[in-house]
Parts: sequence; structure tokens; C-alpha cells
Amino acid sequence: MARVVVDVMPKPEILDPQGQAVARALPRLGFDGISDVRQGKHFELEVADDVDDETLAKIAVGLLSNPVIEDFVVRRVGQE
Amino acid sequence: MARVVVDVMPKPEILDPQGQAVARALPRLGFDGISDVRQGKHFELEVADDVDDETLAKIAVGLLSNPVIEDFVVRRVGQE
Amino acid sequence: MKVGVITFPGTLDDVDAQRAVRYADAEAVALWHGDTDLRGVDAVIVPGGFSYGDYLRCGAIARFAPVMQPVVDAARKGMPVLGICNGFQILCEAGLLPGALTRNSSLHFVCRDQWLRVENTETPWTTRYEEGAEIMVPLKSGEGGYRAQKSTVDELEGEGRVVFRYAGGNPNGSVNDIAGVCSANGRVVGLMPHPEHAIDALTGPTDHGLAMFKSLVESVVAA
Amino acid sequence: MTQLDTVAHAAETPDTEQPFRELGLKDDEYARIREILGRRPTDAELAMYSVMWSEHCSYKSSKVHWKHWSANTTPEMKAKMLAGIGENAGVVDIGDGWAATFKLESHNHPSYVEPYQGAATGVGGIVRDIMAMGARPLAVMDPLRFGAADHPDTRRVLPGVVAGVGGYGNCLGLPNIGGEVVFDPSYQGNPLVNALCVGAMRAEDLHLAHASGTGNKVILFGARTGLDGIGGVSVLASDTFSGDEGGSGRKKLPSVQVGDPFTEKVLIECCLELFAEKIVVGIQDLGGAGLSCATSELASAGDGGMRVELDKVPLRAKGMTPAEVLSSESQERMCAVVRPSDVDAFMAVCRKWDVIATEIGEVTEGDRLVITWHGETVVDVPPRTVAHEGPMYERPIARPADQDALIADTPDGLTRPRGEEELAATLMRMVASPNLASRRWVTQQYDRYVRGGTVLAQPSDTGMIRIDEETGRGVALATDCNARFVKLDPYQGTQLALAEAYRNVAVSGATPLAVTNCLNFGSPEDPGVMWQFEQAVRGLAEGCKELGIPVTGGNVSFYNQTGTTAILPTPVVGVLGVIDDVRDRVPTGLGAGQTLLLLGE
Ligand SMILES: Nc1ncnc2c1ncn2[C@@H]1O[C@H](COP(=O)(O)OP(=O)(O)O)[C@@H](O)[C@H]1O
Repeated sequence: MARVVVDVMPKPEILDPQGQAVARALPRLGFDGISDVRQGKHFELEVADDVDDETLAKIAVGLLSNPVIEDFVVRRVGQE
Repeated sequence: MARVVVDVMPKPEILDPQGQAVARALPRLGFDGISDVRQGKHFELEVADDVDDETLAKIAVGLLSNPVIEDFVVRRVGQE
Repeated sequence: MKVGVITFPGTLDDVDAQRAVRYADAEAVALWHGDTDLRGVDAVIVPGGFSYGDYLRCGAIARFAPVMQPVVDAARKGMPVLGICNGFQILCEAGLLPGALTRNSSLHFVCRDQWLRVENTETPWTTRYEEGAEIMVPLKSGEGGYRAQKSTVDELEGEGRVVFRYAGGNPNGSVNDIAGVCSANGRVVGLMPHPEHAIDALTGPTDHGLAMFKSLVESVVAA
Repeated sequence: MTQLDTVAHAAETPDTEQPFRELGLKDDEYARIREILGRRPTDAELAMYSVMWSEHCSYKSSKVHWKHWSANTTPEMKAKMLAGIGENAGVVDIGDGWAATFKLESHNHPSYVEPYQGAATGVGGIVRDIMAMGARPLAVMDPLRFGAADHPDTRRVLPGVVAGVGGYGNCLGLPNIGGEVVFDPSYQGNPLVNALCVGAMRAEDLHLAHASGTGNKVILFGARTGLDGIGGVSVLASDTFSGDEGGSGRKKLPSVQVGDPFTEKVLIECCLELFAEKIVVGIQDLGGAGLSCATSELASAGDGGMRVELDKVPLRAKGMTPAEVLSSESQERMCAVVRPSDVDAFMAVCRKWDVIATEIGEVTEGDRLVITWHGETVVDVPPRTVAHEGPMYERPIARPADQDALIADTPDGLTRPRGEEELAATLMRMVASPNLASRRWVTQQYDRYVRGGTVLAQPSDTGMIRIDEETGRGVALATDCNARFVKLDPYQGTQLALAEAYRNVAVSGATPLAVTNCLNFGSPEDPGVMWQFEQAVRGLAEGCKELGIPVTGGNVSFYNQTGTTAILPTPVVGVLGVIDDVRDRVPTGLGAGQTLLLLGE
């Protein structure tokens, strides 16, 4: 078994109201020095060893992200 | 400026309906070998160099995550 | 004439869409997400709700349901298809309509009586409206912000494929106040607001939505 | 792994110390359990008794006051009542073969701990109560109370609660047809999240929660069972629970449950199909106290015993103990009793909806509830002693010493606005005050249109839904409570709440038929609170008799206090009425050219 992480983020040109809401809240809470926040999704998958990178990319692009508005990154983070 | 990533995940013992929905969909789509999926949030912050780890942890626990049901991990991923 | 109304697990407004079809004097045919054919219907409505909980992304899982393949095939051949709210999101995910729906800019779910301007009266779903007519129907969604690449938006605007536009205030941050769009051939229409909740002033704010279903019946009969 | 605490082991080891106090049981309660069983309870039995004998499940402080309901319910009032107090929800005959069922419930403490999930699972729980009567849930309402509007913690609690009520209810496809938002500093550390659900069914489809018919199967269906809210009910309703199950060596478990409204929506449709096929003998929702409650209540209300193979329960977490499986408050689960010949059909419906269903036991002869774990008996109890014969207390009652001073402090001493300008300024201040301001920020997060039956919702004081599309038959509902009146005079204040809800229903054009309530009070161990409570119950019961409509059910929430300061006593009253044709409703608001008449003094 391997653990695979997929991070899905709004494309840079797409408005990210959630990230903006965080960015606006920070100074109000007394946290300065954060100039930008973007919010996406983080998936952790337990994957059998014979699942190859191509399959993982298909899952990421076909299901976990919407290529019209989102980019993704797949990482294998460890064996179990 | 540094880039900081915060990943927020539902605590292991807490129900994760989002991850479950993905896990159940995968075999229907013909993807086998994924035994578990958990879904959380992924934040990317642009942070001034003088923001220390303690401040980042405070932001993560106070604003980005809900400590009652979520855990988080903070990573500095690079300088810009 | 028969209009199919699809039910996915988590679909909510299927009963309302069926009722709207009946109010327009057509027969509503229930289609199940697992169906592999369309049971001889003349048009299809993909109704609102939270298919599969919409936990991953609205419409992301529903678009893979078996019933969507025949819907996509029929739509490409010109069958009228209407996606309402979650149905709109599903049609975008399935590639039948361009763009995507994202989190409302307020970050809150919003349920309100919304004015819309009808911008395109050529689709089978809008022939009964006058161009520029303003209608009031309920809007109720948390992820209704319409987004697309700039080139896509330009193309939609250039080809008159924006079918409905929010009037009297943009409720969710949609680009160009877009509330609904159609496919290149005009046969597939998707919109976030709910015309099926505005077919009778007893249970909705108005009956302005009924003309969409009557338009369809007229268009199909005329064809 | 510690040794499994079986019944045999418990009998052999009578002197084993048990953490009953940490589980919220008093010394005499523990002694009573030992007396019932003739031995010490096993861990699993202790978990069951402690949760079922908690204030929340056993109504041990309030039950003695139920005499007021029965004393004030006349045969005429009973005539239209198909199910009343004691069932999951009250059911009334609304004519034309239709029955309506409705109930109010609280989810106050969980909503303070985790506002979104607490409120969401509160909605989920009350909806399952309505389903357990055999009805289709049709609409929800949410009477809410928060601390001061400008207090920083209200900013955490209110948006979370509203998003949770909306998030769950919207996803279930239940229109929200009304509610309340009231601010008062007494709710600061203790917001009230009450939720009402109303449903309807054909009168002959009424299902009652009981397990009868020897050999009938017990089927658990819906979500898997996890570590959610283990001991939640006790810790939340009785304030003395450490969270550990005793001996299992687990670290502190979360008392928070996370809702999965999609699973519940599918469960609703699945249940309705099962009801339509008439393959359910008895049904019970799993709420607080989980399987402890469902198995003991089903068995207790039936005509036999029950045997449960607990290890068959589908689990979400690894290594759960029997006590944990019994106490888990995982949401979105139901338990049904099914004839053996219908099991295949039952499973087929569940498969269609992709709902996990597992046969976990059967109805047996005799009168014991026996639960096994991999073949070994871990529970062997008379189910009534768990579910219905819990402790009952006559708590001391005393009118608070400062009540007279409170009443003497009348508004006569307040300065009145004089002249146009002061009047205008006062009006502006009132309009802007949190308790009178627009509720749109809240109500626009709720879907009020779904299912196309909503005839009245905000801004009307009454919610109304159409039940029969052919005839237009419908029901109207209102919930009300002015807790400041109740504080001044709990007897009359509660009657005023009843009268307001009754009037709201009546002026919508409907005929009031039945009453539900959610009695939110401070600690029952405080004689002053018990005085408020007793007065409120008596006031409501006698008011109902006067109006000729029965109390069909309700809910009690005690221990709503911060430190020793109780909330304002808040007996929320819900009234349900019927209207023959919703087209005859009377909407709120004036039309041009209409004449305004004042009725009454
Ligand atoms: N928590 C809530 N959920 C749903 N509807 C609500 C809620 N709070 C208030 N409302 C609705 O908003 C409207 C206005 O409420 P309110 O100002 O309390 O009315 P009133 O003071 O006339 O009783 C009513 O229709 C009421 O049902």
C-alpha cells in the first residue's frame, strides 16, 4: 500500500472567494505579513502498489479536479 | 516572501463523508485498488519572512482549521 | 410528448420538475441514474439537488452515472436538455455546456426570489418569452458562481449563448451576471435559478417559470 | 487487548471496580442495576444503562410532571391523536385519510461545542424521528437562541449553527418554513438549537417502534458505526462524564458527531420505499444512545425478547469494543424489524439505494435482551429496565427567593420617549435592535421552495405546506416562546407561548390541532429551576385543555446553564393546524385598498 496525496487548487486566473475571505480576516485578527491566501482541496488516498502514475493522473483530472477551473498535483508520500 | 502550505484534514476518528463519496465512486468509474480516501483542505499562503512558526501555527489552529474535528500540518515550501 | 426527469441519489427537485412538465401538459417520465436508455422521451431535464451529496464538487460524481451517456449522445443529436441548478453543474461537468459553477462570492448558500433577464428566446426552452423580458424565479444554491476562461465567455457573449442574466443584483459573483447558458446548437440549456419552483403563485413567488416548460412542449410539437 | 467482559465473567468477578460515576450514574442507580441483574453489570451493560438512564434519555427529573399532560387531556382531545407521548413523535389525524406527525427536539450542547455539526446533526436526528413513524418528512423549522448579538462568541456560534441547519436541511430537500432567532445574554455559554420536523403519511401507514413476532429479524441499515460521540449523550446532558469507556484503554474519544446529509437523504427514500412495500414490522431511529437505545426500546415495546449479534454491526473504526459499538452515536442509521420472508425484499430495496443493511439479530421468545460478541454473551438484561424503567426523581421545588423582587421591578420606572423626535429615535433603535431586526441573513441560507409544497414561509409568522396536491389539504405550524415572560411568570409565560403559536396558526386560516414542545431549562438539581419547570408544564397542560388541543410529544433539555447561572426558562411551544385547502390561506401583509380591523381589546 502506498499513500498518495493529490492537491487541487483553483487556477490562478480563477477567483478564489474562500482564499480571499481568509486573507481579509487575517489582519482583522491581528496577523500581518500574509499577502495572499489561496484555498484548495487536499486528498489522501491509500493506493495498492500496482496502481500506476497514469491511473492516478486520470483520477486526479477526471474526478478530483475540474480542469476548467482547477490545477492539481499528485505526490506519492510513502509506503505502508 | 516565503510560501507556506497548510493542509487541514478531518481527524482520523471523525466521519469524512466527502472522502467516502470519492472512495465509493472510484470503483464505479473503473478505478480499483484505492482502499481509502480522505478529503481535506489545502491552503497556500504568501508569507513575509518575519512571520515565525508560532504565528503560523496560531493561524492554522485559529482560522484555517477547526480543532474540534480537524488536524493540520504546516509546511514552508520555498522562498520567492 | 414525454419529458424525462433524471433522479440521482441526492436529487431533490425531481418532483418539482415533473410537476412543471405536467403543468405544461406533457408527460413526465422518471429516469433513474442507473438507466442505460432514455425510455423514448423527447427531452430531458436534469433537476436540482445535491447529487451524491455534492461533497467533492457539484455534479462531479453524477456526470459519470450510466444515464449520462445516452443523455450526452441524444443532446449531441439535438434532443432538448435542460439542467437546473445541480443539473446545470452536472451538464458543465459532463462537457455538454462550457464553464463551471463555483462557490458563491458571499461563501453562503443563498435562497432568494431572483429577477432574471431572458437574453435568448431561440432555444427550445425559451421561445415563449420576449427577448429582454424580466422574470422572477427562486434561486437557491451555494455554488452558483459561473466561471469560464475569458475566451469562452467572449465566445458565449458573441454567439448570443447567454440565455439568462441576473437582473437587480448579482447574487453569487457570476461573471457578466450570467445565470444560464446554452450549447452551440442551442438545444442544451443550463441555469442556476429554478423555473420549476415558479409555476404557480401559490407555492412560488410567481408563475414566470412555467413558460419554459410550455416553450419546450411547443418547440417539440412544432419540430 | 483486555479480557472481554462477558456475563459469565461478570458473575465470577463481583468485586471488580466499575467506573459508574464517571459514566454519570449515582451510587444508588448503580446499586439498582446490580439488583436488577443479580450481579454486577458487564462493561457493555454498564454502558447501556448509564446512557439510557441519563437525564437526556430517561427524563428522570421531568417524568413525574407528565401527570399534568394526562390530567388535562380529555377524550375529545384524544380523539384525533393517533400516537402521543411516548412514541418517537406525535401523530394526528388531519382528515381525508391523512395523518401528520411532528416533533421538536433540542441539540443545544453539541451546537455550542461545534456549531455547524451540532446543528446539522440536530436536524438529522429529528428528521429520523419523523421517519420512524412511517411518514415522509416534509419540512423543518428551527427555533434558535443566542447570546448577545455583539458578543465575540456569538460570531462563532451563530454563523455555524445557521450554516449547519441550512447545510443539512437543504441537502435533505426539506424546506425550512420558519423558526426563531432570539438574542439574550443568558444564552451566551449555552445557545439553544431546537429543530422541528413535520411529516405526513396515509393514516394506515403509521409505524410504531416495537419488535414483535418471534423469529422476526432485526436489521440495522444506513451508515457504518464509528467512534462518533461515544458517551456524547451523557457528557452533554449530565455534565459529569470523562469520555472514557472504562478499561478499554482508549484515549479520550470525540464527543462530536459529523453529519452526512447525503446518506440521510438516501435513507429517507429507502425507508419510504420499504414502507410502501409494507415490509417493515417495526422501526426505530438511532439517535442519542445509538444501538443501546434502539435495541432496548424495540425489545421493550415488543411482545418478546431480542437476540443481537453485535459483531455483525458494520464498523468504520478498528478495534471497537462492544460497549463502544452500543454507545456510538454515529448518525444516519435506522433499525427495522422484518418478517423472515421479507428479508430478501428488504435487502433488495436497500441495494437499490446503495444503503448498507445487515441482519444483526432476531426477536426471541421470552423477555430478555441478549447481546453477543463473537459468540460470547456480553449483555443479558430485561429490556424494560433499560428503556422504560429507569430512575425517576421528585426533585425539590422552590419558588426562587428573588422572584418577588424580579416582578416588583416593573417597567414603570423607565423613561418614555416624548415628542415626535424622541419617538422617532426610539422607533429607529427598536427596528435596529437584534431581536427585532430582519432575519433575512438567516432565512436566506435556507431553501424554502424545495418539493414545491411551501405555501407560507418567511416572512410569515406561520409555515404552511400542502400535503395533498389534488385536494389542497395542508398543515400549518408555528413555534413561539418569549422567555422573558416565562422568567417573570413561568405558568402564564408558557401559556402565552402556547397562545401565540395557536394564534399564528389560526390567523393563517388553519385550525389548530396539536401541540409539541421543547422545554429548555437550567439544572433540575436547582429547586428554583424545577419550580419554573413544574409551572411551565402545568401552564402548558392547562392551557392546552382550555384550547382543546393535546400535547402529543416534546423534548426536555436540562442543564442549560453557564456555571450556576441558568438560561432564561425557554419552553418553546409548537402548534400544528390543518387547512382543508391551502388556496384559502391568509398570507401576512396588506394589499392596497384593504380595510384594517382590530379584533379584541
Ligand atoms: N431560525 C429561523 N429559521 C427559519 N425561519 C426563521 C428563523 N428565524 C426567523 N424566521 C422567520 O423569519 C420571519 C421573521 O421572524 P421574526 O422576526 O422572528 O418574526 P416575528 O417577530 O414576527 O415573530 C418569520 O417568518 C420566521 O418564521
